[in-house]
Amino acid sequence: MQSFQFYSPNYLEDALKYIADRKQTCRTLAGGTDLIPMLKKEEIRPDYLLNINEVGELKGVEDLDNQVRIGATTTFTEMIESETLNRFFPLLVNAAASVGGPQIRNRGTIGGNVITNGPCADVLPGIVALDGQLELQSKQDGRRLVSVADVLVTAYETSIRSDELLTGILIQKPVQGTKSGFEKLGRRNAMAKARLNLSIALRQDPNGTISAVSIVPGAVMPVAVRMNDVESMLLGRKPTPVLIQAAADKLVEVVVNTAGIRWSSEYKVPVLKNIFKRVMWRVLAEDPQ
Amino acid sequence: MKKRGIGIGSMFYGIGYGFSRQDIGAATVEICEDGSVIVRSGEVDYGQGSDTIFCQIIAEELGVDYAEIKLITADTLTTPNAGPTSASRVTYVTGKAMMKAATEVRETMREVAEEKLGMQDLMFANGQVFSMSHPEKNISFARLAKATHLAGRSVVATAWQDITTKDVDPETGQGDAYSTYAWASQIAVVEVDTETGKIEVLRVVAAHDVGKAINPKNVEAQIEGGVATGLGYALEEQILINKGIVQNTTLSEYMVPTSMDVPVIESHIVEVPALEGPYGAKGVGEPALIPTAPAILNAIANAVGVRVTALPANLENLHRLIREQENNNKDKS
Amino acid sequence: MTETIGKTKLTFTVNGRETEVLVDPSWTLLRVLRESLGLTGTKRGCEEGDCGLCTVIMEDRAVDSCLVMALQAQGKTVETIEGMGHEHALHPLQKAFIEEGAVQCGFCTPGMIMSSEALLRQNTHPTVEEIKVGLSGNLCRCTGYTKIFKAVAKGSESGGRL
Amino acid sequence: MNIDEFSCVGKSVPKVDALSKVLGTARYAEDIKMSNMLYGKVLRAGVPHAVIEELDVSSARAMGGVACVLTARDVPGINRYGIAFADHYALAEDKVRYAGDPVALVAAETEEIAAEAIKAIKVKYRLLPVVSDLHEALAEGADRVHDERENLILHSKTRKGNIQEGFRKADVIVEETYTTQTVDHVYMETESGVAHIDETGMLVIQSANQCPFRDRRQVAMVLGIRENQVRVIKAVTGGAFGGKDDVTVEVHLALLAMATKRPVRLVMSREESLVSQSKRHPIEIWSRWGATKEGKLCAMEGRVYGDSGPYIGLGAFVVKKCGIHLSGPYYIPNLKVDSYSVYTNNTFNSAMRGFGVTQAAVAHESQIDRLASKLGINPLRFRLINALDVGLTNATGQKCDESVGIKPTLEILRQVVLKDPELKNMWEDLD
Repeated sequence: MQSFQFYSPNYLEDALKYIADRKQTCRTLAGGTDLIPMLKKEEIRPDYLLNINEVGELKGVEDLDNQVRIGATTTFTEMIESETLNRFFPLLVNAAASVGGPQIRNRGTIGGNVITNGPCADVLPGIVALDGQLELQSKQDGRRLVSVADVLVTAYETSIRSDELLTGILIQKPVQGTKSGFEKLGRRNAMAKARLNLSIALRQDPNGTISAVSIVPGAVMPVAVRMNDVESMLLGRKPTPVLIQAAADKLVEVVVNTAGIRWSSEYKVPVLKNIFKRVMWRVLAEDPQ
Repeated sequence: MKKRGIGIGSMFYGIGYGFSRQDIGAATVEICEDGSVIVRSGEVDYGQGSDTIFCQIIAEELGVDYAEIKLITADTLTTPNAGPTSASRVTYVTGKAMMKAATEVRETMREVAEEKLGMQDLMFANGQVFSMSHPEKNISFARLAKATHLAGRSVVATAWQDITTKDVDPETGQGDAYSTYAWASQIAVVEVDTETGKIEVLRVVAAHDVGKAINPKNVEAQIEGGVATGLGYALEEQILINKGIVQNTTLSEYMVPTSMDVPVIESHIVEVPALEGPYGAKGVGEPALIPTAPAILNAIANAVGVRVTALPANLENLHRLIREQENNNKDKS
Repeated sequence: MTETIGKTKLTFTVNGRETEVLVDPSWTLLRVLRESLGLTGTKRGCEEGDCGLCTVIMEDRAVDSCLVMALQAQGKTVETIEGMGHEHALHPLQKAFIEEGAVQCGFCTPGMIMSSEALLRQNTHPTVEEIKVGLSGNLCRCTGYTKIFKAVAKGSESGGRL
Repeated sequence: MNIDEFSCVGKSVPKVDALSKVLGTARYAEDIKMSNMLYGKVLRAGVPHAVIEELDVSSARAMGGVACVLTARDVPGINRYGIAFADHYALAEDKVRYAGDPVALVAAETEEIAAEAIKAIKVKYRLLPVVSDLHEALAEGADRVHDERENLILHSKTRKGNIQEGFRKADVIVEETYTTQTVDHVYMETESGVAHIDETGMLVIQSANQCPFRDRRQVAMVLGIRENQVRVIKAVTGGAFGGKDDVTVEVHLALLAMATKRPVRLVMSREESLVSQSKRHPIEIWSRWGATKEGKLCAMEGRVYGDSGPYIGLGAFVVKKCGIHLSGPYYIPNLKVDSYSVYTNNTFNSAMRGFGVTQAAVAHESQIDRLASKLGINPLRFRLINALDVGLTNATGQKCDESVGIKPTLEILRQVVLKDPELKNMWEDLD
C-alpha cells in the first residue's frame, strides 16, 4: 500500500487539530477492519492516517443519568461484555455478537460501523432503531449532537464533515417495559455478511396495545432507516396475526418502493416478511424487562 | 418453521488412477549402524498424514519405535519417484512399497541374526530380535544393525509397487478399471428453516471401509475434514462465473464452512482388507467427502419434500424450491 | 506520540520481550512479525480478516495481525505462536493439538492455537458451543474442526468435558 | 506375546509432523527467505478469451528494482506443459483462453515493486466470443478455445448388458438432470514456492505441491533442460486436495530464477488463487434409472458433461471417472453411460478431492432415493438390496472379488439408526 504519515494521539484535542488541518487527505483509523483492506487495495490513498484508538475519551460504555454513551472506539467485544449494554440494550449486544468472528469483534468498533455506513452493517440498524444520537466534535465547532438517522446519506456515505470526529453514540435509556429483538440471516453461521437482518424495539401497554415501536431492517435498503409507515400501522393497536401480516406486507412494500426491485428481491421480499413476523412474535411473547 | 430430516449417501471409489494410467509407489529403507532408520520416498504428505503412516509401517516391519525413523520425502534429487499424492492411493500404493522395502532389509538382517543366535524362529519387536521359542536368545536391533554392516550385507533396500491397471475397452468401457475400491455410507440429519431456506446440518454419521486403519485417529481426521468439505459443497460453496469471469474473489464472498457450521461428526471404521494394500489398507482421503453432499440433499428431501437438483442448496435455491412446492400444493387443493 | 514520516521506531513487547524495530507506517503488524522479526509461525492468509491464519494475541485478545497497523502496536503486548511453548516445554494447547490429532496441513494451526488461548483466557471452562464461537474466525479446510474442539477442551482446565 | 497383534499399525500414534506445526517452526514455502531473494508476480489476463494484439513490457522493465520481465518469447524450451496433454501455455502466446491465463512474469526486489511493475505492463486485447456454456461449446460451428482442436476433449463410454431390455423390466423409472457448481479447494495455504540455482548450477524449486516428479518433468520441458538439472522439493504444504496436483507456481518460478540467476519467491494472493488456479469441475449429469417392484435395479442410462475449462490438466480423467462411477456402489445389469469433457473459457478445472465421483454421487444417490421413495422402500434398505457384493460385477464389468465393504458400512449405519431413538424416529420404516 502507499505510505502515509501516521499519527496516534492520546488526547481528543490533538486528534481534532490534526484532522482540522488536513481534512480530505486524512483518514481516521478506528478498528481498521474495513479501512485497512481498503488501504491495501489502494481504494483509498490518504496522505495522513489518524489512529484514534489511543484517545481515552473515545473508549468505553458510560451509564449517564438518562442515557448511555458508547465511546466511538468501543469494540464489538467490549459491547458484548458491557453490563450496561446488556441491561439496557440487549438489541445492540446481540447485533454486536453477530458481527464477523472473534478477531473482527475484538477490533471492529461501533463508531466504525456507523462511519462506514455499509448497507450490510449489523449494529448500525440497532442504533437507528433506538434513535441514537451521534456526538460529533471538531476543532472549529466544538461538540454537536445529531440524530444518527440524519447523517446516513446513502450507502458508504455520511454527512459527517471531514474535520469532524465521531466521538460517541448517545442513546436514551429505554422506558420501563421496552423489549427488543434482533435476527441476522447470513450464508453461514459466522464470518458472514448479513443477507438480511432486522432490529425491532417495542413497548406494550398493560392491555397489550403497542405503545411504541421501532423497526429497522438491514441489508435491504441503501441505508438503515426506521419503517415509519409500518410502525404507525402497529401503534395503538393490539397485535393480531392479521395485523402482523399486514405490517409484514407493508414492510416489504416500503422496502421495494425505496430500494427498488433488485435481483435479490425475489428471495429477500418473502424472507424479510417471514423474519419480521417471527421476530415480532418472539418479542411480543417476551416478558418486558 | 423448522423441519428436520434424515438422509443417506453411499459411494464407491476406484483407488488409484485406474484405466491404464501409471500408478506406482516407491520407498528406500536404510539402516544406520546404530540401528536408527532412514526412509526415502518421493511421496508427498501435504497434511493428510502419510508420513506418520509410513513410519508406522516401517516400525511394524522392523520391530522398532516409529519415532526412531527419519523420513525424507518428496525431493526429486534424493528420493525415488513414488507418484503423486492423489487418487486416495498413497497408503495403498506407497504404503505397500514401504512394507516391501522394510521386509527386504529385515530379511537380510534376519539371516545375520540366525547365524549369530543359531535360531530360526526369530521375531523383530520392541527394538529386539529374539527367538520365539527361546526368548533368552536375542539381540538388540541396534547390535544386529551393526553386525549386518560389519558382515558386509546390504542394509539398503528399495521397493517398487505398481498397481497400474489395464485400460477399459474404448467402445464399451468394460474392463478391470481399478486395482481396488473404497466404499462408504454416511447419514446426515438436517434442520431446514422453511421461512429462509437456511439449513443446519445437525449430525453426520459416517461409515467407511478403509481396508485396515493403520492410524484410526488419522482415518477419523480424514473423514471429519471430508465431511466439512462435502457440507460446504452441498450448501454454500460456489465459484460464480459471469461470461468467464470469476465474481467472488475473496474468502468473504467464497464461503467455506466455519467452526460454527460443522456438526458433530461420528465416524465408524469398517475394515474389509484389500489384497494389495499394506495390512489390507486402502485409501480414505477422497471417499471421506463424497457421500456427504448426497446425504445432506437426501435429508433435505426427507425434511421438506423438495429435491435439490442444482447445487448448491443455498438460501435462495432452497427457498425457491420450497415456495414452488407450496404453490403447487395450493394449485392442487 | 509524535507524527511519523518515513520509517519510524516501533517499541512493543513481543512474546514477553521488549522489542524495537524500524517500520514504515504502511506496514501491518503481520508484516513486521514475519518480515522484520522473522516470526514466521504466524501465517499470512487472505490479508483482509477473512481467514484467521495470522491470528496473534494483542493485549490478551485475539486479533488478525493483517488488520492491525504496525504502529498501532506501539507500547502494546503481542504474543505469537513462538511465545507459546518450546519443544521440551509445550503449552498445554500445543500438547493437546498433537495428542488429539488436531493438526493436518498445519497452516491454520498457529492461528487456531492463538485463538484457543485467547478464548481460554476469557473463559477457562468453555462448552463445545463456546469453543465453536471462539474459533469461528479461524478457517480450517483439513480437519472439519472436530478434533480441534477436542484439543481445546483438553487444553483447557475442563479437560475432557467434551 | 501374541504374534497376530500389531505393535504400531492400527494404533493412533501422534503424527510425526505435528510438533513443528504446533510450534510454528514448520517451514512452508513463504517462510523460506534466501539472501538476495527476488519477489515474483504473474500478470493474469483478466479477460476470458482474446487475441493478444500488443504486449508492451518496456516501462515495467525500466522500473527501478525490477530484475526481469518475461513473456512467452523468453521461454527457452517448449512453451507448454500439462500432465495428460501439453496444451497449457507457460505464458500466453497469441491468445488467452481464460481470465487466469498468465501473460507476463515479473521479478523485483520487493513485492510492492513487483506489483507496480505488473500494473505497468500494457496489453492490448482483441476480445473473442466467450465459450462459457457446455452445450454451446459442443454445438456445430462453435467458437473454439484452441484453434487447432475441437472443444470436445474426450468422449468415454460405458456399455453393459442391454439397456433397452433393462428398462423393459423396470416397474419404476426416474429421470432427472443434476447440475453441480464450480468450487475451489481453498487450501489455507495458497500456491507458493521459492526457486534458486544452487552451487552446482542445479535449478532448485521448493514449493507447495502434490508431486515433485511431475512438476520436474514439466519444468524441464519448458526450460529446455534435462530432468536431472531440476530439483523439485515439496516444502511443508498447507493443504492441496487436488489443487496442487497440476503445476501451480513451479514453471513460473523456474523461468524467473533461470532468467535472473537469483532466488525468487512467488506466493499467490487468495484472489489470484481463486481466479487462476484449478477448480472442481461443474458437471451436468442426466440420468435415467429403472428398478423392479421388488426393489432391484435393472437399468441405468446416463450422460455426463464436464466443463474442463481452457486446458485439460487432469480434466478428461475427472469426467471419465465420473462416468465410470455413475452407477454408484450398486449392481446394475444393464447400463449405458456417455461422458464428455469439454473445453470452455471458464475457470481451469482439474483434480479436486473426489475427482468426478463427488459429482457422480450427487446424481446416483438422489436417483436411488427417488426410486426408493417411489417403491415405498426405506432408502437405507433399498441400498442394502442393491449394494455390490463379492461375485457381482460393477459398471465396467469388473468382478468384485475382494475388499467389498459397502454392505458393512450400510449395516453399521442401520444399527446406529435402530439404536438411536432420535434417528429411528425419523426413519420409522427402517427395519
